[in-house]
Amino acid sequence: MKTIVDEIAGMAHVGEIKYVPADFKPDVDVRWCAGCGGYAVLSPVQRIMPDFGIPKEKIVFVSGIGCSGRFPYYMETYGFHSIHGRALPIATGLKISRPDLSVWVVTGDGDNMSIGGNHFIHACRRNIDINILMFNNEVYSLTKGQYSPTSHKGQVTKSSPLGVLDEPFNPISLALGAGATFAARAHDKDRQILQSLLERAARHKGIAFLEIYTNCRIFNDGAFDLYTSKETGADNTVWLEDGKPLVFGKNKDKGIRMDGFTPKPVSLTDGKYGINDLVVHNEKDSTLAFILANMSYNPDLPRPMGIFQAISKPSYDELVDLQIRHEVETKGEGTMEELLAGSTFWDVK
Amino acid sequence: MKTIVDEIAGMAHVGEIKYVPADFKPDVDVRWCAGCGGYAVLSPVQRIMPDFGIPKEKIVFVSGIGCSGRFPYYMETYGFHSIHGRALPIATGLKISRPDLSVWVVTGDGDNMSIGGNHFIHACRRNIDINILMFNNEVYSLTKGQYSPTSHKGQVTKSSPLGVLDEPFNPISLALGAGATFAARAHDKDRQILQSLLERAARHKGIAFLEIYTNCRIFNDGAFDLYTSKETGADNTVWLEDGKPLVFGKNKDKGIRMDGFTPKPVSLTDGKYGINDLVVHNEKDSTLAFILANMSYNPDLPRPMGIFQAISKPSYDELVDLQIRHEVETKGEGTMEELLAGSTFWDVK
Amino acid sequence: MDKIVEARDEVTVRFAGDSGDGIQVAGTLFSDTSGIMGNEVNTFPDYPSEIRAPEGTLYGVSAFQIHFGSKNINTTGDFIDVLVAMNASSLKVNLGNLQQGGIIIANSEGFDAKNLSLAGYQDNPLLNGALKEYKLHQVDMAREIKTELAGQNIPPKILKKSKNLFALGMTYWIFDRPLEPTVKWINKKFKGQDDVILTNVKVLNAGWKYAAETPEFTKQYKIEKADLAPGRYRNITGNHAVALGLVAAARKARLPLFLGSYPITPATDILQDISGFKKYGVKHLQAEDEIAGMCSAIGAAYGGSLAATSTSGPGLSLKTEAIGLAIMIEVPVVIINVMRAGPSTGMPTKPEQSDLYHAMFGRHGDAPLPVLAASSATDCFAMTIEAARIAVKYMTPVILLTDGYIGQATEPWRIPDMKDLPDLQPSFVTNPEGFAPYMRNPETLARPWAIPGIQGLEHRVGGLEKEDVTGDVSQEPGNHQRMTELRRDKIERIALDIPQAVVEGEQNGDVLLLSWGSTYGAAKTAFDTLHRDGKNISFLNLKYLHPMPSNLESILNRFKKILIPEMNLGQLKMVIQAKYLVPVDGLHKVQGKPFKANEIENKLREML
Amino acid sequence: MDKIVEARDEVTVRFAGDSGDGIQVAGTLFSDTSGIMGNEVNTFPDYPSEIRAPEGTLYGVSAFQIHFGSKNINTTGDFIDVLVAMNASSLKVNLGNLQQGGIIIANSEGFDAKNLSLAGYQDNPLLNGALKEYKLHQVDMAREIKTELAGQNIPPKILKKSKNLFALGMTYWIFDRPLEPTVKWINKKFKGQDDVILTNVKVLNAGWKYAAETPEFTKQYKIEKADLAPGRYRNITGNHAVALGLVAAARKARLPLFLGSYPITPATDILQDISGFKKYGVKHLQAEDEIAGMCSAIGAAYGGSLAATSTSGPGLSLKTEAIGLAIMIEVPVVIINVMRAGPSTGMPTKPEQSDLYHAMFGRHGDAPLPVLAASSATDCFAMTIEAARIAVKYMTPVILLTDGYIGQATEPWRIPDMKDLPDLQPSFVTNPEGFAPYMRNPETLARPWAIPGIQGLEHRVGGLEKEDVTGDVSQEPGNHQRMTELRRDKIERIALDIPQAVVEGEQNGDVLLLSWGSTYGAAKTAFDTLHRDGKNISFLNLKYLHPMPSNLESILNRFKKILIPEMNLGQLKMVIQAKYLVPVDGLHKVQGKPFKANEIENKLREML
Ligand SMILES: Cc1ncc(C[n+]2csc(CCOP(=O)(O)OP(=O)(O)O)c2C)c(N)n1
Ligand SMILES: Cc1ncc(C[n+]2csc(CCOP(=O)(O)OP(=O)(O)O)c2C)c(N)n1
Ligand code: SF4
Ligand code: SF4
Ligand SMILES: [Mg+2]
Ligand SMILES: [Mg+2]
Repeated sequence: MKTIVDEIAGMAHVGEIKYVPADFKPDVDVRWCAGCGGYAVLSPVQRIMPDFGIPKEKIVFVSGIGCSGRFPYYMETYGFHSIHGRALPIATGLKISRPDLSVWVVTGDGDNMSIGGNHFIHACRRNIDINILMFNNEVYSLTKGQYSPTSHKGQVTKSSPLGVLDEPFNPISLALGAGATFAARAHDKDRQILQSLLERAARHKGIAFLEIYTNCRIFNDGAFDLYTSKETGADNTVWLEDGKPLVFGKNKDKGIRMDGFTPKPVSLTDGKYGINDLVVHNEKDSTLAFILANMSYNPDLPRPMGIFQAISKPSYDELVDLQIRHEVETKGEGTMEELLAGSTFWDVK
Repeated sequence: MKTIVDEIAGMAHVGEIKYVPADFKPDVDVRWCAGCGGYAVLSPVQRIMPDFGIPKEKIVFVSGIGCSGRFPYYMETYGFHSIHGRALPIATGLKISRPDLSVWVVTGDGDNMSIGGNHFIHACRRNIDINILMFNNEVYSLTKGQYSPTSHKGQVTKSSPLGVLDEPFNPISLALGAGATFAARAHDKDRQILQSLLERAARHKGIAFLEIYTNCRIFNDGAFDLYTSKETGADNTVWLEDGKPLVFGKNKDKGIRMDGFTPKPVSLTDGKYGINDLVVHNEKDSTLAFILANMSYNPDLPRPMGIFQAISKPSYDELVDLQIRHEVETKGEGTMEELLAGSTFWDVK
Repeated sequence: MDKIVEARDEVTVRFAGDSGDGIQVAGTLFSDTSGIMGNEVNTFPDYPSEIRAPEGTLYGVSAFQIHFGSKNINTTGDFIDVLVAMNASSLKVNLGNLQQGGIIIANSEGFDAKNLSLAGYQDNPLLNGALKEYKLHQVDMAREIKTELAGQNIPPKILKKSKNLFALGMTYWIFDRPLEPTVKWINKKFKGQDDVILTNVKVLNAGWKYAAETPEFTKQYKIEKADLAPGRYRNITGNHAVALGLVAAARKARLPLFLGSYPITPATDILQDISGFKKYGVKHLQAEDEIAGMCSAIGAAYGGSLAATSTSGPGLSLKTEAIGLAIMIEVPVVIINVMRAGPSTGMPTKPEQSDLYHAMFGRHGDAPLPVLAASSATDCFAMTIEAARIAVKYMTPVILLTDGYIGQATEPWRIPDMKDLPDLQPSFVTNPEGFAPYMRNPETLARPWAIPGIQGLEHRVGGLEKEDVTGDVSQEPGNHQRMTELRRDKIERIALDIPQAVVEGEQNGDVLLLSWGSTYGAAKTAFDTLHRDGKNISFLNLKYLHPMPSNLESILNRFKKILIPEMNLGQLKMVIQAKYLVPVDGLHKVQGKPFKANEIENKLREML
Repeated sequence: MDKIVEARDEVTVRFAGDSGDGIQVAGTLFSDTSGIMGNEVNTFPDYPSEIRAPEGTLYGVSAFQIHFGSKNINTTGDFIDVLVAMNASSLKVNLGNLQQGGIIIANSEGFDAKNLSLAGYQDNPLLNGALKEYKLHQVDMAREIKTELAGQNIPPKILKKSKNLFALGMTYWIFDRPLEPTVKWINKKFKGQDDVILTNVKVLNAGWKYAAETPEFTKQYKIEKADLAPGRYRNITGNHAVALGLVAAARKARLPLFLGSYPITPATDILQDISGFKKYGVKHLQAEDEIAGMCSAIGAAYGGSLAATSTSGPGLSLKTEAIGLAIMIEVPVVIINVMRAGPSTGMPTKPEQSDLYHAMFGRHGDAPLPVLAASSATDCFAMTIEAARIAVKYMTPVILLTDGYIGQATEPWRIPDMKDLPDLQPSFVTNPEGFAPYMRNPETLARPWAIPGIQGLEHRVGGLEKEDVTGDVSQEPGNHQRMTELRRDKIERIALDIPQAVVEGEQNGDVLLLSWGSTYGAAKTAFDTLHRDGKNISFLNLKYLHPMPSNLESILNRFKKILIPEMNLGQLKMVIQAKYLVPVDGLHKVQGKPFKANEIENKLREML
């Protein structure tokens, strides 16, 4: 049976689909604090939207609660500002029932890793075709500064005046451990790369998890300076590029070499090692992805940024449609009559 | 202030602490189906209990809902049969407030990985000193046979008559990705090893996650035969032993070799490779742990069993006590008077 | 020899035995046959809560009860006329409900030393005269089958498995039922295994023959056809009826169907049925938990599906916060709650009606929603469609309450013609002209359903309070008051769009018996009895618990006394008192068992 | 020049400005000083819901209101006598509440073109006579400060930051308050930064001096001491009072304290306070979500701690299922719910009383628990201890309702002596002799608290229904009925263990004004006014919502009319009608703002 929704999903876009970033800016004033990292994510998202040639009405941004949760109000598409931690299951129901839509989830380190943790790992496991943008500012901002599951040990916040005792999550490791097919990390200071990663995430079929270090000016200012500042950034991060050796440092003079299974930083200038001794990144090698994710919180090593893993598997929503199509093709579309009658019935005259 | 609970926690055990396994068997009849894998876990647990010299009254078994959830009724200790998926947060509150107790959680693949998934990853992250025994039968048994997050793709169950579409969790990978310090896998057919792993888990300080393949005779019979049967087991599993090379096969004639980051099965008889070419297991190498966990669901490779990782970090409950002690030592125990008065007060005559 | 034939207008038969004895199959076949014979039928399966309890134990007893007749049948029968007991424990557990002088068919083989001790019998009740007030027939079924099938050596496994058919055959003789429907079923079930088919059919006949030829069986009972409306019939449980109702409702609304659920006893059937409906284009998600189940339904509803979630008590509790979101963003979601005995895990396999409070009031904030209740297995179909109708027309989540009793009980159901079902009117908008996400339909107060995919309707919704009409986030004090009242008024208006309450019996007088949900059956039966006795009594069954029918207040005020029997400690009683300020008498049974008609009847006699 | 001094028995001052203007600090200092001067004080902070809204915007206005006097003060003041407006938006937003002829102190610098347009003023209200009904004082504070501190060049940052002290100084002159307490605070706060201290003190004095020397300031107001019970006092918010109450209760019970919570506005303060109490031996868990918060509390309670969880609406909804478990296993947990405006996310920073339904009825199954409500900031301390007393004595979870208003409002609080607080009696057992986990205390019906660590008491508890006395899992029908009734009776008996309801004014008559929770302040004020006018009216404040005081029914029956003002659509009204079958008039304000006394007063005048 053709449903009303089939008809709507099938509607042709009137006019040519040709957007400029401004088309994705609703005329509301953005209510993030001046200097919030959120702005640095919002604009590239608006900038890349036109590239996909997807009509606005086919795009939905779903968010949870947190400063990040306001994101949908700032996108001139369909938007759903849901409840704390539940953006993913809502987006999942939406995507399964409406595979024609491009579904994005914008969330925070608390929203996605604390209260929403279960939905996150299950979304990764199912490989549902949703793009997750996680604003990681390592704090609960909307509630004015408590620690989050990504806050570092010892961090002093309003709810940890004596220092956090918990080990933080490594979001990339968690995503990979849960089976995510695409996992990447970016930060709010390098628009260039952030934009390219947003593109890759958007084009990935299946779950695409993008962790974005997003500075909170008010409650955790400078949390990522070591990795993002002009002075220290280059020496403390290594950008992962598919097929390229892991080189880092201000003057690209350092690299990562594997010593057994242990990644070690080496100098490329002291003559001991050369480019060819370094690990070459491979987005399709899920073991390497684990190794790189795992090195994230090792203070002696630069923090990997970029795409840890990008492998393709059929997405859950695809499989649902496939299973239905297969059933209908093999058994024929079911009629209500046979469904209601069941296997044993009789007639009363 | 010394509390009533301090007094109780401080009570000396009357008489010598000398138990036999029978002391841990309450006189109730076990209500699992004949032939349920649960029995194969229950008896070794009862068998090892005496070894720790912990008085019965200091031991608590907490469970969720599921066939596995009945476990506490079968242990002559304190027991708490809680609600679906919540055994861990309950055990966490108990352990933080009562570090003097030995706290065990018995759960299932649905209880722990589906509804309880968030609590599971957070317990791993916090490294709270709890032993988790997860009965993995790759099905929801108590509710009579629906698929679970560990059911394999295509599995036909009452709620997946056309086959499961989800990718299953790899529980060990998930645990490691969440930061578990101890993660191991056993099955119900090898009592010997199961018992030794139970011992190791029990003695581990911090979170100890033990996944146990437990056959459900009624709703998923034989799910693990490939790994557990006399005929096929040895060729399809490799037991991880610290410091030992990964050898497997009925006649110990095969091994695992690393080709880059990719584990490959090799023959030890065709002259190409010898023992020294094989990966040597190291419980302390968390990168290796990831590699081995990741190889679990690769059909060309034997399934690793045993301890993937066992590293020591201070447990959350320890840190809580430490922080309190440090505060009291540096600032002195607080008096109610100063607490109630706060910083600004005045007197009315 | 010839035997007496006695006519009866209703009879209750109960098959009881070990989980392994095929009791549920025998019972289902008996009720199918009775349906096919044109009787009214009402059945209830009674499983042990353990998956596979040890053989012969008291807590391992499985039973299936069939109440059928030529007259209107609304319960599974207060007392048993014929008890088939395959072993000692099944006799012990069920004897209490056997009629004075009722018939016992005991499988003597199941009364050996082991079985007796497991049942806690000192000596054998079949031999020590303990059962002399009853008509006891003991048969060693295994032996009878062996002799009957002498020659062909039947493997003991088949032997054990076919005993239920022997017992069934005997009951067929007693109630003069045809064997064909069962033979048909056997042929279908064991298609390809001709020897198995042959054996089973032989065993079935053997049972019939045994009763026919054994002199102790002196009497046959004849139960005439009930006068049922002509049409095609089937037996159906409440849970199956809900699943079918969801699919039918989606068709009538021309919407795709989405179910987001997590398994839970006794609601799991619904999820399982739907998961098998792929060829009807139905989509579903077995979610990671109930919260995700509800949230995925919200997402699907936002996308334009007829969205539903099915659960029981503990799951409903978990959905609480998400239901509040659905109320706030005003999307339709059908929430089916199959009530079980609480609180907490309670008694999962036993029915109760104690989730009414939670359905009505269980949300933070002023967050009203419609609450409906189904009265019987077959009523579940109609009420599911009704819940969907209200949900899509008023853009609101709706809770439909059923329970573990009607959810698993079966009744013959007259299969409806899709043409005769109401058309559902989703309030979609497609025209951007003057669109605003919270501009309401003046009649229903529903906001428009503006789903993604429609060009020019791009907008944002969410859980924060929003401005009337525009839907923009707003904290303006007057707006919050207005929106809170609008959300309330929208639900209360539904009272104008539901059937008026109907009183059976006197339109005013001494006692009004008010039932809701599954208490309908027992209450109706009790009412019929007393009314036939000419008592001044009236009866009203309430299916709409919030809002309630607009004529209810005036009805309540016309009676001196009101009795509400409930499987809880007085939840509807409390709501009715709060709304209408009339005192209500309660009858509260919280035992994990439905009311017996005579329990209600006795209470009414006290009051009259 | 000399100025008139006018005596007043109560005054309301409101500081308003940009989030960055240090409004909250100024307000807090003013109220501390007033407390120290022996006035009764009631204050309320009014933050914007955005963290840092853009400067000068209407939605970025931050305010702090102080109502103080020589008489009994129960509200934060209906209308403002003195409004300090640091910019145009803060004037725009607050003018509506200013008294006829009230005083405005406007920082003219905050009324430049940019600020005016952000506030949506066409032209400057300070100049166009729009404010002529008020006493307007405009001051360019920055300029005044500069001239005052001429010579020493103060960095603009300090300048901007110290303006609030200048304004504070002015108000101190107007109300003739001493500067010392503030000077003391400055010294403590900026310890070590002498220059900052010096500047700030100078600025404070400058403000005082400016008012003293400016001729337009013709009048000073004198507010006498209130007659307060002698003792040591401090200002405290409801949230802080709850945190202190928990620690005090644990001491009086000789139990360790455990709090398992998840941050949520407006309850987060409680978690934050507790997280800083390590040196008092307090333990807590910032859980991954509210479910874990509640469950960890259950685990700690099972282990013998005084366990608590703190949350607000959405969090309470999430705790629903776990609360049911606590009811079933019968362990004490104190659940503090700081109510905010719902449903769903609603208006998180605004107060409401709409979680009463959920607290009373929001659980599957028949699952009653005690529900208490605190009436004021200081009452939160006493009621927290009371909740703990009931929880440990009756082995039950208890819900204490407060709200975002009293949670954040401050009052002077007479610091109690620990000796004067009630001792709590946990019902621990330690003797295995005849122990059974569900053997009840015949008086309280509480089961014994048998915690791990006690040799010989090893036993199992859980969410399944259990046998009376033994606590073994049981599905026996009669047992479930008995246990369900026992769980109900245990809670209802608490009615005998709580204070009787007290009626102020006539003991019977025309109208009974019934308040609960934070409506107490406005209701009491309205009652006092009308009672002083000799109206036939009575007042009752209800702190025990379930069970209710045993004398309530007879009281309610003594009045012709009953009015319940609530910040919801009539939740207590409905409960009272259900329980006592008396009609109740409701006054329903759901605007995210507390009642004004005069709103209730007007309603009462209508009714009289
Ligand atoms: C059920 C529920 N619990 C708690 C809250 C309060 N709350 C709102 S946002 C938030 C955390 C936000 O942290 P994060 O996700 O990191 O977002 P950020 O504000 O840092 O961007 C919390 C605890 C809520 N709104 N709902
Ligand atoms: C809140 C809630 N949801 C659902 C259920 C129903 N339920 C009980 S056990 C279970 C799954 C059990 O699966 P698993 O954890 O694998 O245990 P098993 O029975 O297989 O040992 C479910 C869904 C419940 N009791 N409570
Ligand atoms: S509080 Fe932090 S995260 Fe939130 S808007 Fe401000 S800067 Fe951004
Ligand atoms: S159903 Fe399966 S898991 Fe449950 S007791 Fe029986 S065999 Fe064990
Ligand atoms: Mg954050
Ligand atoms: Mg399982």
